[in-house]
Amino acid sequence: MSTQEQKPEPDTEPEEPESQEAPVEQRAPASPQQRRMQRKASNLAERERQAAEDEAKLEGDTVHLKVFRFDPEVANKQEPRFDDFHVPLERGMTVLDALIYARDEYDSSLTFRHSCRQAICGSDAFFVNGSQRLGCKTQLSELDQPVRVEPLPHQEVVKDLVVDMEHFYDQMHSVEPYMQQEDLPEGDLAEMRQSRENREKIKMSTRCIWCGACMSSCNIAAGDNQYLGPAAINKAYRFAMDEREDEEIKEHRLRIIEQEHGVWRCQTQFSCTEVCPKDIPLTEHIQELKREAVKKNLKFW
Amino acid sequence: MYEHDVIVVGAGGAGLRAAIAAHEAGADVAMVTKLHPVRSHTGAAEGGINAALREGDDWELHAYDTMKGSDYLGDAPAIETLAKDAPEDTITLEHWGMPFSREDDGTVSQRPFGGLSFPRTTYAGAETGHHLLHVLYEQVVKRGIQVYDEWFVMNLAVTDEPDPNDRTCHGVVAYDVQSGKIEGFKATNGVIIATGGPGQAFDHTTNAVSCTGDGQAMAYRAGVPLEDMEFVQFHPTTLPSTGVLISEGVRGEGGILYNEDGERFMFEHGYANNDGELASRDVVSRAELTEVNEGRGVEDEYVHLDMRHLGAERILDRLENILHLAEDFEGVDGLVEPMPVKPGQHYEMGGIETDENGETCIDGLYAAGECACVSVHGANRLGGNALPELVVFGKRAGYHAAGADLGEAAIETGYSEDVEDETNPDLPVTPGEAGLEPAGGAVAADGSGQVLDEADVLERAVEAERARTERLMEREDGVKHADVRAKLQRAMTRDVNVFREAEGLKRALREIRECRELYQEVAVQDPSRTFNTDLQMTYETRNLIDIAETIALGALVRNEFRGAHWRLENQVRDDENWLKHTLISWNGGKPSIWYRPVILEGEAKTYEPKVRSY
Amino acid sequence: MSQSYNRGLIEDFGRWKEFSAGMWAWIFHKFTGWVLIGYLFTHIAVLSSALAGPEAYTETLQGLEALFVVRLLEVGLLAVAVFHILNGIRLLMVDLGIGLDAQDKSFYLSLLITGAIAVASVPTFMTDVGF
Amino acid sequence: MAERYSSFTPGGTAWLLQRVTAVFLIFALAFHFFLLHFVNHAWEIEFAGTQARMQDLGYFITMILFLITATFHGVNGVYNALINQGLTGTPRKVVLAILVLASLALVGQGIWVAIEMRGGLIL
Ligand SMILES: Cc1cc2nc3c(=O)[nH]c(=O)nc-3n(C[C@H](O)[C@H](O)[C@H](O)COP(=O)(O)OP(=O)(O)OC[C@H]3O[C@@H](n4cnc5c(N)ncnc54)[C@H](O)[C@@H]3O)c2cc1C
Ligand code: HEM
Ligand code: SF4
Ligand code: F3S
Ligand code: FES
Repeated sequence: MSTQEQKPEPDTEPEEPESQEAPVEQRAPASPQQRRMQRKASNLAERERQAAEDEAKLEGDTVHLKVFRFDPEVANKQEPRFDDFHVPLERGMTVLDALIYARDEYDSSLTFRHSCRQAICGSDAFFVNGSQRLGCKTQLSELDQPVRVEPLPHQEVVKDLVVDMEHFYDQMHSVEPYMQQEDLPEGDLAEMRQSRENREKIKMSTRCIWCGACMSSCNIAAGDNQYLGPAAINKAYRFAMDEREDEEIKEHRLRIIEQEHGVWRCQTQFSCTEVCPKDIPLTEHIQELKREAVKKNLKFW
Repeated sequence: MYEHDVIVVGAGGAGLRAAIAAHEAGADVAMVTKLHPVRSHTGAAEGGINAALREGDDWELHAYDTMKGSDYLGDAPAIETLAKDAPEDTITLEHWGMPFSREDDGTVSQRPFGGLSFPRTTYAGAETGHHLLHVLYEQVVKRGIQVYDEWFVMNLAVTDEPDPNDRTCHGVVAYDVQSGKIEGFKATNGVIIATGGPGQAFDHTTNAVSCTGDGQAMAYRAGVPLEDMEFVQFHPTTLPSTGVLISEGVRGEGGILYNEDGERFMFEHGYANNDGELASRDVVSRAELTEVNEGRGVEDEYVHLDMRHLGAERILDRLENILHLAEDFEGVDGLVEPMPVKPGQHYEMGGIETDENGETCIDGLYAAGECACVSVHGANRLGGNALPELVVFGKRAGYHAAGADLGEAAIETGYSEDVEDETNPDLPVTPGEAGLEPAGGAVAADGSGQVLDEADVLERAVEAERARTERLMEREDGVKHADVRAKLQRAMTRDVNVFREAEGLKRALREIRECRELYQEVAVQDPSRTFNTDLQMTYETRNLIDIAETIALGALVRNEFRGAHWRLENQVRDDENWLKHTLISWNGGKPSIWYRPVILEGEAKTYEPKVRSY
Repeated sequence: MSQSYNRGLIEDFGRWKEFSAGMWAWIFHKFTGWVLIGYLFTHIAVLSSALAGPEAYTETLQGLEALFVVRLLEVGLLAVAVFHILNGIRLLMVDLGIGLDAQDKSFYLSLLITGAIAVASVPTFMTDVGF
Repeated sequence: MAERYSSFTPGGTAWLLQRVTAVFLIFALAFHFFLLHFVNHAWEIEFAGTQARMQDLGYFITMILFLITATFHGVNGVYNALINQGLTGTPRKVVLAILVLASLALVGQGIWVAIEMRGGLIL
């Protein structure tokens, strides 16, 4: 594209390949190259203006983080405290980005779990400005400053932002979270059939990334350590509603969730549903299981 | 010390599948993983699993497509094994409860994917990897397999015979992240490495922060050659700001790429006149960068991927996850505007050299998944071929390590006298160990040359790691690992990217050398033994340096253009000279490069290299 | 995990400022429920004056009703009962899976109606005791 | 798997009954409040009026039912709340016993009072 073509070529403009709505541009008399350059110049100006505006919105160019610190082994961290970090703000920066910056630039001992940076591994659920959120999925621009980052409440703190997840895992495991259908279709490469509606029904429940945000937000789970908690109940829901499992297995599953520390514990506080980064309608699933359990019991009455 | 029959290092798709198989074959299996299994990066895979399931498709077509996609650098026995086992292994996943997307008749759906002659990519929405990972973990829970999570494996316990082919692996040394203790894990039958890719060697990558190539580096230093490391796949559609991947599924469903002028450049500029957007990834990535370099990129940085014409209903049904990604990480609503995309590091085709049974040249040492190179992907991996690789070769490695008979492997492993050596690599610096920081490599590398008995091997490896850790912890002032890592990533992204040239590669090697030297002074600042990620990342950075070096070395010697590897100096595929794998051996700290011919003879037919056009 | 740190009670109720609608609804419902059952016991106790004869009954009741505090408490009781009823209805809907998306709005609405009814009842309830 | 087909588990029963009684109480309580605070004013209550209402059999039965359901609902609610707060073991049994006794006393006393108001057990 180095040679500049000056002659106007009104009709040699590339056609749209299909009649789909592509970003069709207004036609200008100059050559494609010139138009491109013009547009770039004006785009650039627009972008700069935009950036300036955004920047003005973001209080100064740094973000003030207050991060919970604790380490059982280090003398001056044994008493929990908050450390302040001032991190230069970039557009699109998330809480996780800021923490990484603070760690890499200011204090290598700042400790937190993280991995995927894209809301799929579920390792970086923190308590940010008073609610449970994934660090990588939370834009700093949405938050009031200073941004207070703490470990998930209701779990023991191992160090800084790292909490002990063992109990959460135990609860997840306790609902027999695996397909138990033994009776499989005959024949090579024969899959079990599942209707689209049924897949749709369980779809949301299969999205859980085990981040533990829901469990941390639930007052009931905090008070009753044995309560299965929203994530585990949701896991049970995922299987109980999957039509690929036989009816008896479903009944077995309902018996698990209606035990003493199961669904009845839920007091429909909805905070689990509010904090779930995967938008799983947890309360709805719990309530549906309550009704299913009642229905099942009425059948045998 | 802990003891099990089979130790699986890493609990992503490959590791989990291997553990299940070894358990089925009757072994006492344990998984040792630095992340809890469900945190593994397999969860990020979006698009799907290739398997020939339907009428009109068969494994031979799948094998053919894969061979063509590999640009004739895949080994036929590996590719055919993949294509043959994938259908059954995919259905097994379904039987384990995987929520695949469904057709009206309730069967699992398949969709077209780049480089495939049949729509054989089986998928579960745009979150196939998430479901695969969770389903496999569920089966591990069901079987009660022991998982040591948040245990970082630092090294392998391998005997130190002079010839790597004579060595045996007896276990691993791991660091308990929570408590800081370093312990040995003895494996009576075998160790399976399934630690995933080394994407963190680059700074714009779709890979997780945990993808640091640890397993590859450990195997490499223990004496296993790394194969075809120069073949790094750059995915054409990643979000510019974060590197988050926009699945190929979008193009599979009919998404279109436009340059700034609204031209559908894949066709209009002749990059792929038949397949357009669905051409193989390397083709599309280069096309995008060419557009940008020639001034037709949006904001001079990226191009647009448009899926609006698919309609909200179809998008919500099949690509809903993409909408969330574009919204959360780029602030773009895919239903009303096109999404910005650019190429980003995505997948390492090369890796630990293994045969079809997952075995390496070291006795009792296996590898599976992205860290391994059985050589199914050759010079370029087709979308949707990694997940079947995880289940097929994970399963095989598991069975084999547990003692099941899978038959003689057709692929040879390990250095032998009759291979071709690279005698005159024109290197700007000497690669390999920089001297001060002790190898931290295999016991083999401690130089004593004596053959140890089993028990001693593990114990000595543990001692070596404890000593290394003490040194890192005690050093008072020094360089931060984060600075070394950042320098390494910048060098790799600048010079070992989609377009490569000799000068740049040499510059990269020099910088890698500088990183090595800097690393000699690296100091861990966090004094705590509890959850010391500073220490863990310091170990990882060491691994990244070793891996980055093999990538740059391979890229420098291979002077041709094949698959994902493009060279300015020789922009054609050179079958005469380069129908061979690049292998790099550590040799106790003095890397050497050698070659092994590609196996093009399949079970029934020989694959003739053809021009790869899409 | 012997060394980990338990932040104890601050986490539960020290965080009240950060509670969401559903949590407040839960707390209010609890509170109102307890008040109501407490009142039920008191109420029966007061009514038991009937056992001592019609006059005792009438006197007790009218004596109590003459007190300003009692009237005030009655308004409070009404508010408590109305809230418990309205939020109880909300909870019943939630149990049936109806209107889950509007659960916070329905809570605010319950509060609003409760307030309105309580205020509206003041003239009736406070007749003759200074109003 | 089908070894235990016991019907209602305690949790489920309590939960369901709490809701069923709640539905009844909505109407009963609304009626009660309306009648005794708006139609008849509380401060004007006299024994005679109460007696007159109580002599209506329907009203009498409604009030008894109201008392029973309200007691059950309230006490069951309190009990569940305590269990949710982690009440277990012996204390839990003791609390249950106390609550049951208290409710029986309350209901007994209430019925006695109601009969008295009605002027004896005349039907
Ligand atoms: C965004 C994205 C999308 C993709 N989409 C597709 C797709 O659609 N189809 C497809 O076929 N492929 C896809 N791929 C490729 C595929 O997902 C990966 O190649 C594959 O998941 C790798 O799996 P793995 O089991 O080898 O490794 P991982 O899943 O990365 O797991 C590695 C495991 O090793 C552990 N580990 C690492 N180092 C250590 C250590 N030192 N000590 C102990 N444990 C360790 C980790 O904890 C982890 O459990 C995609 C990849 C990405 C990044
Ligand atoms: C008038 C209609 C009423 C309705 C609709 C109603 C509804 C409810 C519901 C649905 C619950 C269960 C809450 C839960 O478990 O999440 C509940 C709890 C309760 N109710 Fe009622 N109720 C009513 C009247 C009463 C009355 C008259 C009393 C007192 C006697 C009462 C006392 C209680 C108590 C003590 C609780 C337990 C609160 C707690 O959880 O601590 N309710 N109510
Ligand atoms: S249900 Fe939601 S909040 Fe709870 S663990 Fe799963 S993803 Fe996290
Ligand atoms: S927050 Fe807790 S009370 Fe129920 S609705 Fe969610 S589990
Ligand atoms: S880093 Fe994986 S969910 Fe945030």
